[in-house]
Amino acid sequence: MDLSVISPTLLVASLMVASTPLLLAALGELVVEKAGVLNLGVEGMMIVGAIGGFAIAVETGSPVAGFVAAAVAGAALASVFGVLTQFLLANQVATGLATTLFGLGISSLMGQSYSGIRPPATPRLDLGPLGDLPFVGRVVFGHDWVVYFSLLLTFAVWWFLNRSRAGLTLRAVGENHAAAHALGIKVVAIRMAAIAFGGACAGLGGAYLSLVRVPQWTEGMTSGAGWIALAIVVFASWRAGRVLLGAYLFGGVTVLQLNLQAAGVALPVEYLSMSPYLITIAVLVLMSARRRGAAAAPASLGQSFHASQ
Amino acid sequence: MIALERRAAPSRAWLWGAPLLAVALTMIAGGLMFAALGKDPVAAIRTIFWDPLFDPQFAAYSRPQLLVKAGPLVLIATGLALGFRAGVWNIGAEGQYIVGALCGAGAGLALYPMEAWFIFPLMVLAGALGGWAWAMIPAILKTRFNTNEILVSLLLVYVAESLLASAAVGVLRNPEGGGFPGSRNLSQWASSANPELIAGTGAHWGVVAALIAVILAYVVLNRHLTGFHIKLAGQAPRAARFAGVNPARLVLFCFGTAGLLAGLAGVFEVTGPAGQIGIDFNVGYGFTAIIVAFLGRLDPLGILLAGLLMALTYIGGELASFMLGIPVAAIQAFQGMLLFFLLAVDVLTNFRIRVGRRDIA
Amino acid sequence: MADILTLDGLTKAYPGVVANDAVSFGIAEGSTHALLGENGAGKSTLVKMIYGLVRPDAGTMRLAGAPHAPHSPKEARAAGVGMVFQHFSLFDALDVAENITLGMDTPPPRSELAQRIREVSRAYGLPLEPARIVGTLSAGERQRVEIVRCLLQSPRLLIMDEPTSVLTPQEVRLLFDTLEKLSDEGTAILYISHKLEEIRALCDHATILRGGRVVATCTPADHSAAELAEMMVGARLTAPARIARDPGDAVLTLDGVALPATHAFGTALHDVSLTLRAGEVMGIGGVAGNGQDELLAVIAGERRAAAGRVTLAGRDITRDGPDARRRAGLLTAPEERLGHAAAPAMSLTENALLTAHERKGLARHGFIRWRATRDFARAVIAAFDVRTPGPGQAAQALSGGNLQKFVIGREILQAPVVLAVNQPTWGVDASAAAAIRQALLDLASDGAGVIVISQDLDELTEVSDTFAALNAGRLSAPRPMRGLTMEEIGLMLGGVRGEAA
Amino acid sequence: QDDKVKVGFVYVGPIGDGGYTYEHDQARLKVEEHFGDKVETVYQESVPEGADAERVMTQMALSGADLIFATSFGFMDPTINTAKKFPDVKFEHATGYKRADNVGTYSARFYEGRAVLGHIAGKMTETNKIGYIASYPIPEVIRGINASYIAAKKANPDVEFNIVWAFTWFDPAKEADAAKALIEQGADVILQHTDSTAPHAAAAEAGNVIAFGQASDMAEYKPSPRVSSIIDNWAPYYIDRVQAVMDGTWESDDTWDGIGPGMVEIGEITAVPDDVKAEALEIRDRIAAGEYHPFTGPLNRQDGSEWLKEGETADDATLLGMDFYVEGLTGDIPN
Ligand SMILES: Nc1ncnc2c1ncn2[C@@H]1O[C@H](COP(=O)(O)OP(=O)(O)OP(=O)(O)O)[C@@H](O)[C@H]1O
Ligand SMILES: Nc1ncnc2c1ncn2[C@@H]1O[C@H](COP(=O)(O)OP(=O)(O)OP(=O)(O)O)[C@@H](O)[C@H]1O
Ligand SMILES: [Mg+2]
Ligand SMILES: [Mg+2]
Repeated sequence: MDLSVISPTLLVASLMVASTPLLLAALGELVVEKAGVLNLGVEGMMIVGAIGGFAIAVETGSPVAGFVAAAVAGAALASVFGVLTQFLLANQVATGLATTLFGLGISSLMGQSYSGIRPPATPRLDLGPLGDLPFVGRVVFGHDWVVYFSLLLTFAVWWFLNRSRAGLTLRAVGENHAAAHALGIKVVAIRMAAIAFGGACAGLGGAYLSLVRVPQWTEGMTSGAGWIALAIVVFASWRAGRVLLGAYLFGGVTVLQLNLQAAGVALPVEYLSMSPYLITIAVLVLMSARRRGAAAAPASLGQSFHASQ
Repeated sequence: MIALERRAAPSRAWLWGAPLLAVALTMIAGGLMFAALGKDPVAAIRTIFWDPLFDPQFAAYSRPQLLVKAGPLVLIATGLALGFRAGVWNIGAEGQYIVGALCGAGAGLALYPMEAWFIFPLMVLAGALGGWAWAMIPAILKTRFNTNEILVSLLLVYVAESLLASAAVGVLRNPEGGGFPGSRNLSQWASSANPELIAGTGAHWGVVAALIAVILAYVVLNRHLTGFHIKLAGQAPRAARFAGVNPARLVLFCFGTAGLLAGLAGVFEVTGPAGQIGIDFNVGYGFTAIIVAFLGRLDPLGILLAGLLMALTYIGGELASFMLGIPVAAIQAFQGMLLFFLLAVDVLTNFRIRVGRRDIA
Repeated sequence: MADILTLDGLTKAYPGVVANDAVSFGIAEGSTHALLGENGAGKSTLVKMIYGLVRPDAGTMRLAGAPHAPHSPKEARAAGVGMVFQHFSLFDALDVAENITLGMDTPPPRSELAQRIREVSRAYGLPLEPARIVGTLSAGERQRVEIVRCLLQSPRLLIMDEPTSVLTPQEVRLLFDTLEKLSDEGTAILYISHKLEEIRALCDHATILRGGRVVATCTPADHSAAELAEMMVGARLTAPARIARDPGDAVLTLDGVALPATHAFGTALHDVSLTLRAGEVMGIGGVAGNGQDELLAVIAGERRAAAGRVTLAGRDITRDGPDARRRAGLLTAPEERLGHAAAPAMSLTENALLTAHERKGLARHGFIRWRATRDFARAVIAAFDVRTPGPGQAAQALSGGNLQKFVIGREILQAPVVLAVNQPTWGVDASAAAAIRQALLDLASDGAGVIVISQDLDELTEVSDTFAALNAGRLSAPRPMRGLTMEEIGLMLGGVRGEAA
Repeated sequence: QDDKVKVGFVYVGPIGDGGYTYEHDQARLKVEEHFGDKVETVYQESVPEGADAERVMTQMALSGADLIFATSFGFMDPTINTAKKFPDVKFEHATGYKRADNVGTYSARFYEGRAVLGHIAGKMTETNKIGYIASYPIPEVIRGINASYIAAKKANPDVEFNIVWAFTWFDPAKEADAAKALIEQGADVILQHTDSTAPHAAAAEAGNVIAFGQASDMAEYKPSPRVSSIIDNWAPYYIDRVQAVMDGTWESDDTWDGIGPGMVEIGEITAVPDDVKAEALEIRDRIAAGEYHPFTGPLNRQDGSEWLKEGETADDATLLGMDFYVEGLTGDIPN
């Protein structure tokens, strides 16, 4: 075993790539949950984004078009969830799970003619001499645009939720929809918008998997990433900065354990492969034990709203 | 303008009518999808909903299989429903199911090749305890450290899957299996087998346990103070505390019960229909059971019906898939549609649809 | 003076009930107009229509001469209507400034807003700290948030739906000063309250609703509170009466009870001691947020005392939970009806079971006897004149007064040894309040010990034998109510404790 | 009802997986093509192992199938159970070891192909580090690691294998991460025993790294980074067995075929020097002709104990149950 073969630079660089789909999907879900809606369909929306993005990227030859299509596809499926839960007041947990099931099915149906194809490449951004700097060059300036976009989105979501009037309104809806309604805030409209945004982000996350990280289309290729994204939102106590932390922690441990294996570290493989989950739980326990009783979940999370007129 | 108006009391007629309407709508929408795929929609719908129940070629076999498939779903969903009613979110039943199967199989295989009557009961006990113990992890973390139970129970599913894979190629690997992964076949060892109890019914001990669980849960929820307290805690947590309910104990109880039932489902599955521990022993019953629980409106009897309906779509879907060459993906999408419609029309039970302005009363 | 708002034939029906039936009246500019009526008379519905939250089925409104048919609160606000809600429309997790911004249509930037909040709140004597999280505020402070939110918009018509039901006398006085100031500045006020003395002191005109119809209009100052109440109810009301009785043995004692605060802004109880005798009604006064909820919780057994002893009829029950205490005869009714004393979505039968299964034997070996439970619920409904179609009705479908009668009745019919209630009549109309007070007095006459925790001093003087004040989690020594002057009570509430006060 | 022979296929994955199940389904299509309307084929994809597999096979048998191919190891007991219920239906189970009168088994000697790839890998590596993405520690996978290591070592005595156990057959994201980890640690050749093309993409992105197709040709990464592949070609065997059923000559047996009978194919070798290509093809042809066995002594086990003497070749029983590394490989096999 030789740990010196693990290069911290490359490790950090690849954890950023590994975490990006999780980060994108989790940011979307964060906004949805902040509006008081629990959408467990992230996995389904991600995979619909993965195939939607892949198909359009292949057809048009443009990865950017692919990402746009992925966002649209994710948002479209999310809107089905939204109509069911916001207008027809269906239970959010069950509808979310049904969304996942439907998404998995419809994506493999759509993707039948796309297996075994190479998508157009999403190149690294050429940032000139910046990319040649030691360490930071590779870590900070050596990525494709989606990685930067996801970081930018983290900041944008943080800014939106904490600094903008619209974000305040959205949080108000998530905290107390009855009071928000009494003030004349359009609860359902805001929730629908949040749900669509969440779907779009999940779709982008899925497309990042099928267009950059893997890149190929195969059925069921998200293999649980949507669930991890959901877990990260909870882990982050519904805060944008922490979502970044959670996604990078999870992605980091995942990448690290593979690196340790590759370096031949004498730890049993099965423990290494559970480590991302166990470490996430352990960190969460430490965090919640330190700040007891700080219930950060939006107060109306998961509840249906019906304004009686 | 179309608006929803809450009914004074849930409509009895729609309680039954809504699922039927949903099935009808699914048949139309699903039929359109099948037609778009170039398949005969009528044949597809008939194969999914009718053939497993009434086709002379398949029914005798498929009908009992409904119970085999629905058994674990109903067993797990019943346990989950108690928690969901109390506002306790266990979404890690899949992990509890796996660990139950592992513990049950492990307890039995430790005694291999002894033949004794007590081995099977011992395995059942071990499985139930295993599922219970696995569920206690999120429950205790929640009550001690206020850790979010959704997150922990979900992540523990992945940990359980890792344990399963390593047990299948490690401690539980069949020493006579030529190094291949997977345990001995428990359904072929008399002391551990969980066979069909009455030939041709599909009913094994897991199905019996599911029916008992449904009845017990029904009694607990409708006739016992425990069930009343569960509902109370879910609807009005402060009122529950006022009524003397200890929230921590309730979390432990709900997780414990759900874990125990999921563990039982695991052990009955591994000793019966599945037969052995394999790398991919789990097939998602723990997650599907969440859907079943909500489709059944968190009511034990509803769960029984929802479980059977789910099982029908699985079995009928398989038939449709290989008889008519419909891709599995289309079947999955069809199931998703059915769920969507079931959830959508549910609104009619509690609301009236009003078109235009209301007349002045 | 011209009317700022005229209502003409406003009608609103809900399934099974006509909440407002052809309501017509006008509110003069700069006047303070009272809207009176029993629980469920249709007051809230009416003002929600003015505020654009509910659309009328028929009828028209004119605001300052122009047609007023708001489709949303936003439109209503733009037209110059402000509203303070009966059940606060606040967001606990957000801070004061954020809560206020949300009710404004064109809010200034945050720093400017914070400045204006400080200015306005100081100008009207309603001090507020913009950065405080609303969840940590007392009821009075929360109301200030609502009011300041309206004031910042400079409304022409300010609607207040039961603003004082949760306020302390000091806070009420403050509020009145504010309203008078506003009135002087020309703002019209539509004021809903069940506290008739307030109405008499404050309002120029009153419209009285009964069953959704206007049954009378009057000038409140010209009528006594009793007359007003009779107009609302349509029948004569009698003041609570009690048969005097000598206090018996001690039934409940608290001895040096302490309870830590649950959260950073909660109130801790310190060294609380009291002795309650059989047949005694002990009134505990105090400003909201001084430990009332905590005191009731520690008596109910919902929370265990961290120090000290609680004894019931000589038995130590310090470590007993709510169920064990109920079995022993100690019953309670908390302040919050919906969600604490009763589960909103559950039927009255289920809500009867909530506290009564121990003493009424409604469960055997944990198995519920539904028939007996239903019978008990019916008995409560009948004995306390709870107006509801039947025990199958959900608690949330009852009006506040009726639910309160049900909650108190549920406890009284269990023949308690001791009954402790918190704010038994808030938000409850005059006739229901009188009925509840009478029931408490009757219970004491039958030999039970009763503790009434209330912020309403009139209520306490009416029912109590002894009086103690709760201040910052400390309880003054109880003194006989009779002979206590308002000044002495004021001093006790202010925290000067003991006989020497 | 009609005289068509009905053949059922039970797949563990989706036919669109581009690898293992895809190749089985390609073979099914070749069966249809070969026999035309004398056969009818049906298939069921994504069948979980265990109870569901048994139900699918039973329903296929009930629907009149004459021959059923169960294409995953995990279908072993369900196949045997179903076969008992339908003595007149023939079953063929891939990669298993339980047989019955109406159950035969078949498998492919993938290790022969892996030896060929191992040679190319050994020749092509410049860093002398070869990364290996393994799925589960089962004999099939361990055999593949050993076969390719032996060949690589022979071609280049300095090679080193870094093995990552993914504990999955198919998880593109994880495979991509594993490949990246290996590449970042200096591997310039990636061998894989998992099914997706994610490692190829990682290799393509890194540049100067080669990889091989697994289970199918993965031609979309031709000519580089994919420089060759092992392909499962089940068609000849399936056609043969269907013919036997038609002729009434079907008998239960155990088939373990390699390059020779064409069950294992080496995909086109691209983007390597001509001499390397020639050597690889020669090894392939010698294996096919039975002149060379990838496990030929002298060979020691990892712990240094002797396994095969000079010139001795491994017996099938040891290969089938292989649970040890050969000398030179580092690390432990997880269990
Ligand atoms: N959203 C609604 N749906 C159905 N019925 C309603 C609704 N809102 C009010 N009602 C009914 O309309 C009637 C009038 O209610 P309203 O709230 O206006 O009374 P109120 O005079 O404000 O009573 P309180 O003094 O208790 O506040 C009641 O019978 C009530 O049950
Ligand atoms: N769907 C309903 N059916 C029957 N009664 C209802 C229903 N919804 C509300 N109520 C009752 O109507 C009354 C008014 O309720 P609602 O919450 O609409 O207004 P409110 O309590 O007067 O609030 P506010 O003072 O904020 O306007 C309450 O007594 C409530 O219990
Ligand atoms: Mg009201
Ligand atoms: Mg009201």
